[in-house]
Amino acid sequence: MSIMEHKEEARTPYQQVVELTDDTVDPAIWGRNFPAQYDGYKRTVDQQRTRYGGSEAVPRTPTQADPREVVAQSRLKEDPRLAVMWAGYAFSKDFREERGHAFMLEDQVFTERQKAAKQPGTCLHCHASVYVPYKQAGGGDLVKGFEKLNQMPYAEALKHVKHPVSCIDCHEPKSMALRVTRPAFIEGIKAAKAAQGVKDFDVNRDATRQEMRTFTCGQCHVEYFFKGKEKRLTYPWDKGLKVEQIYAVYAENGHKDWVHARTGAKVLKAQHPEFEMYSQGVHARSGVTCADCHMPYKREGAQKVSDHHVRSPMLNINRACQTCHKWPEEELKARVESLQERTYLMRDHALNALMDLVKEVEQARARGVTDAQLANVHELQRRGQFYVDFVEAENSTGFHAPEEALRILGQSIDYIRQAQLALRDVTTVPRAPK
Amino acid sequence: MSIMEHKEEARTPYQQVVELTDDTVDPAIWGRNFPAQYDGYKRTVDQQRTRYGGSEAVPRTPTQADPREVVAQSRLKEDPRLAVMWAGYAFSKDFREERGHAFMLEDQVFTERQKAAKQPGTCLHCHASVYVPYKQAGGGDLVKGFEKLNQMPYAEALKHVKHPVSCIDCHEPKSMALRVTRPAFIEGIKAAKAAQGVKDFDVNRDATRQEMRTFTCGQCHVEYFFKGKEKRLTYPWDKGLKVEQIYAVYAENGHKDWVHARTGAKVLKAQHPEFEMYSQGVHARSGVTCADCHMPYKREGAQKVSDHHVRSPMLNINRACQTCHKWPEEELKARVESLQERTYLMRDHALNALMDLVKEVEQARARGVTDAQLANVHELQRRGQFYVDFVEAENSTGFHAPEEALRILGQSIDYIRQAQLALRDVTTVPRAPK
Amino acid sequence: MLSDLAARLLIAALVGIPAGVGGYTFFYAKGASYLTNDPRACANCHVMQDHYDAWVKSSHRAVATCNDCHSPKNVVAKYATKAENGFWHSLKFTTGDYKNPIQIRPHNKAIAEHSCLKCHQGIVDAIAGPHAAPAADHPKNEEMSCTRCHGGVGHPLPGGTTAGL
Ligand code: HEC
Ligand code: HEC
Ligand code: HEC
Ligand code: HEC
Ligand code: HEC
Ligand code: HEC
Ligand code: HEC
Ligand code: HEC
Ligand code: HEC
Ligand code: HEC
Ligand code: HEC
Ligand code: HEC
Ligand code: HEC
Ligand code: HEC
Ligand SMILES: [Ca+2]
Ligand SMILES: [Ca+2]
Repeated sequence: MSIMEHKEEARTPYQQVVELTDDTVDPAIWGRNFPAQYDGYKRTVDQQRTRYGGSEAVPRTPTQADPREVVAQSRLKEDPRLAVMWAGYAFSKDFREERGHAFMLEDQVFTERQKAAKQPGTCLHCHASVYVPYKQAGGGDLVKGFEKLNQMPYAEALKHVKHPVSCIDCHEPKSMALRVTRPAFIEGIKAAKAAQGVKDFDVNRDATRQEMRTFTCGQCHVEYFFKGKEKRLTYPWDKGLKVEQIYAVYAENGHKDWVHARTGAKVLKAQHPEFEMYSQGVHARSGVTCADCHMPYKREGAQKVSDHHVRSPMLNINRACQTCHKWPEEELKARVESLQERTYLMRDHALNALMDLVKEVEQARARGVTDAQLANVHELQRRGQFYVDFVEAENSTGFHAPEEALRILGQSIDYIRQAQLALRDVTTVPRAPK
Repeated sequence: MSIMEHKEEARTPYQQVVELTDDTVDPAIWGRNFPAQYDGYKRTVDQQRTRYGGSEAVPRTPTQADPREVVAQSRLKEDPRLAVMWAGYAFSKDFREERGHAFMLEDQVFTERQKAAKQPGTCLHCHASVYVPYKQAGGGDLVKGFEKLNQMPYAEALKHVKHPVSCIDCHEPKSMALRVTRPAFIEGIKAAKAAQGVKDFDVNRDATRQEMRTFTCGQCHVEYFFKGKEKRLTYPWDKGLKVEQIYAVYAENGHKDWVHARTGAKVLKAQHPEFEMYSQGVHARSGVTCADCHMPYKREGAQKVSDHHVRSPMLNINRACQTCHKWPEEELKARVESLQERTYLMRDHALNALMDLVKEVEQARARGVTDAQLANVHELQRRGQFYVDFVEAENSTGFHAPEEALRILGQSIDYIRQAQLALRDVTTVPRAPK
Repeated sequence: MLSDLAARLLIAALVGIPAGVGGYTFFYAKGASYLTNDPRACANCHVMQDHYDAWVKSSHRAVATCNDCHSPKNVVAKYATKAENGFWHSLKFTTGDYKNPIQIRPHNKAIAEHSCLKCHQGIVDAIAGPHAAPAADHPKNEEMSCTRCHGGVGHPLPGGTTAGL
């Protein structure tokens, strides 16, 4: 390609081939105006493993019920302790390593967890391009549509969607500006900001472009629960984003995800709190955003574009890290892995403690110890288990906030071991958690 | 000062006023050739507190036995749990916040710990300018002199020294090049390098200048013990610098510092492992040295000199940090403190667990439980207590290696709580430590 | 109230007259070198030496001098800035009253940021806009900072650290 053409390109960053409206869901259409970004977007089908992330392509023979020919590896097989932690809950039936965005819809549809329990339409909020479907179902009102689909059974709501997350979920079609389209995040971040004293925060009005490079991801990569019989998707951020603040919300509203099959404790499931964990780390403090590492700029001819092949930065260290850190790739990889190893080691200590506790409580109940007598034990398990699951569910194996992850695991160990002590002398009053 | 002089200076770095020999101990004499460095050196008498470091000047009425008019605050008063951890050991009588180098000799001479127990001449290795005294006592042989003074009672050895650490302890008088003068470090680092596969490491021959900017400090800011009846000062690095590797050395040689007065466990005292902890952190990994942060360059006219006012970088953030981190001072301070707060919080969890254990074991022994039955409990206390003390004794409150400090504290909590469990069912076999 | 530019022009005029310590220094220390584009001229002051040494090792050594990044394109503003910096730096150099390591003032940081576009406009068109245009729907669509990721291009920092925001 000649210099002249470079200059040509340079002057007009892109050709308006088709007109995009606020109802254009199909990414292929957007792709005609933005081929570079669309190409990257499509590559999220790639599967490659890193030491602790990425994902492994595991072939399977398709069935009537589940036509997928390839899935990601089972985390339950990799670590059987997880099934013990989740005993009695759908997650103990099927839990896999997450993979690229291209799979989000099918993986949700076909997970065994769908059979293990009736799921609501709410699930789709984070697994499909719901912006237009919500608007339509709500007669133009996004939030109304959100509430409507939440209350449908999953199978029925499913009929309303066609695509995984798509361009329109993150971009305003005229200016291509970033935007947040997810009601649960709009409400959640408003509550979180309020907790910091920022009144009436409207993310699409008040967030800086820099913040939007993180918030677009925070729409889904967060801890959540279904509120009330309306199954309203809710992010538990009224008191803040830290694990103890989130736990305090559940303590107040008495929410439980299930009753542990072997201990009888009313326990909670933590889910992908990437945004919450990242927020406690030095990168967030330094204004580094999700997109900086997961969608780094890449050269396309005379232009720089955001790499829409969203994936593990460990597969793209040169662009994801080396502009800011002038260390050799091998060294950066080693730094990440040494942080992850520490997290993994402490996760091991916490899960082992939990295995001890579950076994002992099960035996105690067999001996006839009553749930009333186990009140302290149950509360300590509920907290300690939520803490370790919070780090386990966070998908960077500690990298997003290494010190925070280790702090949480250290406390988890303390609470779980204290639960074992409380089991031995039902009289001891456990130390007030910090 | 006018520009004319600036240019003047630039040409002549310093005047040779007096000739310095390898026997010139008095820093005042060196100071005539290097006034800027000497001025800084003298300023180590300053006492100022930071959130977790520095030191507070506490006035006291001098006595015959202890003429000091000002000391640093008592850490035992600040946190009474320390006296419980060290019950039966000299440290439970007197333990103060450390202060500037100018005080190292008098603080060692007058600490109550001297009365609480007979101390050997070995102590002086790190509290006085011993390079020339060692040479003289050894008839020219540094190591012979070292061995001689080690075996003297403290009071007798004291007669051989006059100054706190001085220029000659770190500098070769002709070239002013850095050098290591401490036998225990020369032997210790050799063992540590051997553990990494580096054979026959001679620090003064093989270390890079960059390494020397750390090793000169590592001569003293390290964990140590007195070996055999020769009281030879030894750094337990045969297996490496990590806490578990150091503990393994003590496990092998069966070393104990004292028997815990309330539990009967044969326990260990960890002491200022700054060098060991720092070595596990991201700064060490990035080639940042002790001197970079604690002796940053400062402009004296046209010259750049190393600030010999060795102190907390939190009192000197601009020079200590902003060369590399362009963040505002307030922000850098906040980053350090948030890392230290986490360390302090987990230290709290670990010490609380230890308080529970000590109380319980004491009661059990009162009930007649034998030391034989307590074997598991004692071993878990020995390890768990050494781990928490390792972080407590490390003087950066975790900053030198935040993730490592939290990892160690998390394991400490696990071991101490398991000791409580082992106490309840003396049959349980504790999990093999990782 | 004087506009920013007018104020700097005024100082520019001031330093023209060799009077007062600032002016004296300005000439003695080849403060006039502010008006040249030779990086060695900047290094006339030892306090600039570190940056000069780092620049010599930088990716821009062959392509951009100090002034390419530290003075605005507009000619009047360019000399105004140079004179103003020359004045302040001379004064502070003489009095020794400045932070060390030196910290860039917001005004000069902005100049450095904009200077990137003098040479790199083309390559960043796509990422800077269309949506980064002030008129864009997103009212808080601030300009993007280059130094956030490329802070070291002119003179890399020690330790491989990033320049920061
Ligand atoms: C400073 C760089 C950086 C930032 C900022 C960052 N991440 Fe990551 N992220 C990483 C690294 C490194 C990993 C570990 C990847 C691995 O183990 O292969 C990771 C892992 C992940 C994973 C799991 C990926 C996998 O391969 O399994 C997800 C999901 C994720 N991050 C989402 C986010 C979100 C959402 C944000 C913002 C709230 C964010 N990240 C911010 C660097 C970053
Ligand atoms: C609409 C919801 C949604 C949004 C918005 C979203 N993600 Fe995801 N993300 C998912 C889901 C669901 C998966 C898992 C898909 C699967 O496993 O089938 C996923 C997976 C990932 C992975 C794992 C890829 C791998 O190979 O393991 C990364 C990394 C990631 N997302 C980062 C991001 C970043 C960065 C952003 C913002 C730029 C973002 N996500 C925005 C829902 C979302
Ligand atoms: C708040 C957003 C959100 C909601 C609501 C949500 N998910 Fe996800 N889901 C994600 C993200 C982000 C990932 C990728 C990260 C991970 O797997 O931890 C994911 C991954 C998955 C995966 C692939 C990995 C695995 O767990 O096997 C499945 C299957 C899945 N979700 C099913 C569901 C189901 C079923 C529901 C409803 C009960 C649901 N999701 C609700 C955000 C969400
Ligand atoms: C999960 C969120 C997400 C999705 C889905 C997404 N983008 Fe983006 N996109 C981003 C982010 C983040 C940026 C960076 C914007 C910024 O820095 O202001 C971006 C930037 C862009 C830009 C500006 C130029 C550039 O590359 O930085 C274009 C054009 C674009 N995206 C097109 C698309 C198209 C076309 C699709 C669908 C095929 C799409 N995007 C899907 C998050 C997304
Ligand atoms: C936009 C700039 C930017 C990007 C991109 C970035 N970092 Fe960083 N990183 C920073 C800053 C700023 C710090 C804080 C320390 C400092 O001020 O230099 C930091 C700190 C770190 C640390 C030290 C934190 C610790 O806990 O030890 C590691 C390790 C690190 N980054 C690795 C990475 C890796 C790996 C990637 C890519 C996946 C990455 N960074 C991407 C700017 C960035
Ligand atoms: C990256 C900067 C950095 C490096 C490198 C570093 N330190 Fe520190 N050091 C600190 C900070 C910050 C503190 C905390 C000071 C405070 O809390 O006031 C500290 C605290 C200390 C303290 C306690 C000081 C006090 O005020 O009580 C000692 C002693 C110490 N360091 C010695 C060392 C030694 C020895 C090395 C090398 C083996 C080293 N440091 C390497 C930054 C550093
Ligand atoms: C000869 C032994 C020795 C050497 C060598 C040594 N130190 Fe120290 N250092 C000490 C002693 C002893 C103290 C405590 C003095 C006291 O409390 O009376 C101390 C105190 C300190 C403190 C605490 C100051 C305060 O205000 O709390 C810092 C910081 C420190 N040293 C850093 C260093 C650095 C950096 C180096 C190397 C450049 C170094 N030390 C070399 C023995 C040494
Ligand atoms: C391996 C070097 C080394 C040896 C040997 C050593 N010290 Fe220290 N000492 C230090 C350092 C470094 C500090 C400052 C850091 C700290 O206080 O943790 C210090 C601090 C002190 C302090 C001031 C703080 C406090 O603990 O109250 C006293 C007193 C002290 N030492 C006494 C002694 C005595 C008595 C001995 C011999 C039994 C001894 N030291 C042996 C290195 C050493
Ligand atoms: C605890 C160790 C220690 C002591 C004691 C010490 N210095 Fe230094 N000194 C250093 C270090 C570290 C450097 C940096 C050397 C380098 O970077 O190669 C240094 C550098 C110097 C330099 C080279 C120029 C400069 O400032 O970087 C001179 C001259 C100097 N010291 C003089 C003295 C004098 C005079 C004394 C006594 C009053 C003294 N030093 C005491 C550790 C020490
Ligand atoms: C000679 C260079 C240098 C000096 C001096 C220095 N640092 Fe750093 N710092 C680094 C490097 C390199 C990293 C690793 C991340 C990166 O590559 O940017 C880092 C990382 C950090 C981090 C992130 C680590 C984490 O665990 O979150 C903090 C915080 C930090 N430094 C604070 C400080 C403070 C405070 C000082 C002064 C007391 C200081 N640094 C002095 C080079 C330096
Ligand atoms: C007369 C001596 C001298 C000369 C010649 C000089 N500087 Fe400086 N410069 C200084 C001093 C002194 C400071 C610190 C002033 C402060 O911190 O406010 C400084 C600070 C700076 C700053 C950051 C502080 C600010 O004002 O934002 C920049 C950028 C800078 N100089 C660039 C240059 C460039 C480019 C040149 C050559 C065209 C140059 N300097 C020539 C003495 C000089
Ligand atoms: C006087 C013209 C000029 C100015 C001003 C300039 N650059 Fe450059 N820059 C170049 C040229 C020419 C190259 C080498 C050819 C290329 O890669 O475009 C280059 C290369 C680069 C590179 C690729 C090499 C590397 O270091 O990674 C980056 C990134 C860059 N410039 C960023 C910047 C930033 C950021 C600024 C402003 C702070 C800036 N440039 C100012 C001319 C300039
Ligand atoms: C979020 C981080 C980030 C920001 C902000 C950023 N860049 Fe970059 N830049 C990158 C990355 C990553 C690359 C490497 C792309 C590649 O290697 O394909 C790059 C590459 C470049 C290059 C070299 C392209 C080549 O290979 O020759 C230039 C020039 C450049 N950027 C200029 C700029 C300018 C000017 C700005 C501000 C308008 C800017 N950048 C803002 C991350 C960033
Ligand atoms: C390619 C662009 C570029 C070139 C060439 C360049 N600088 Fe800079 N300079 C910058 C940027 C960008 C900053 C702001 C750094 C920051 O704060 O992130 C800066 C900051 C500075 C500062 C303020 C202190 C600091 O480090 O922030 C000084 C002084 C300075 N430059 C001097 C010089 C001198 C002298 C030269 C020539 C020898 C030079 N610069 C060449 C881009 C450049
Ligand atoms: Ca994955
Ligand atoms: Ca101190």
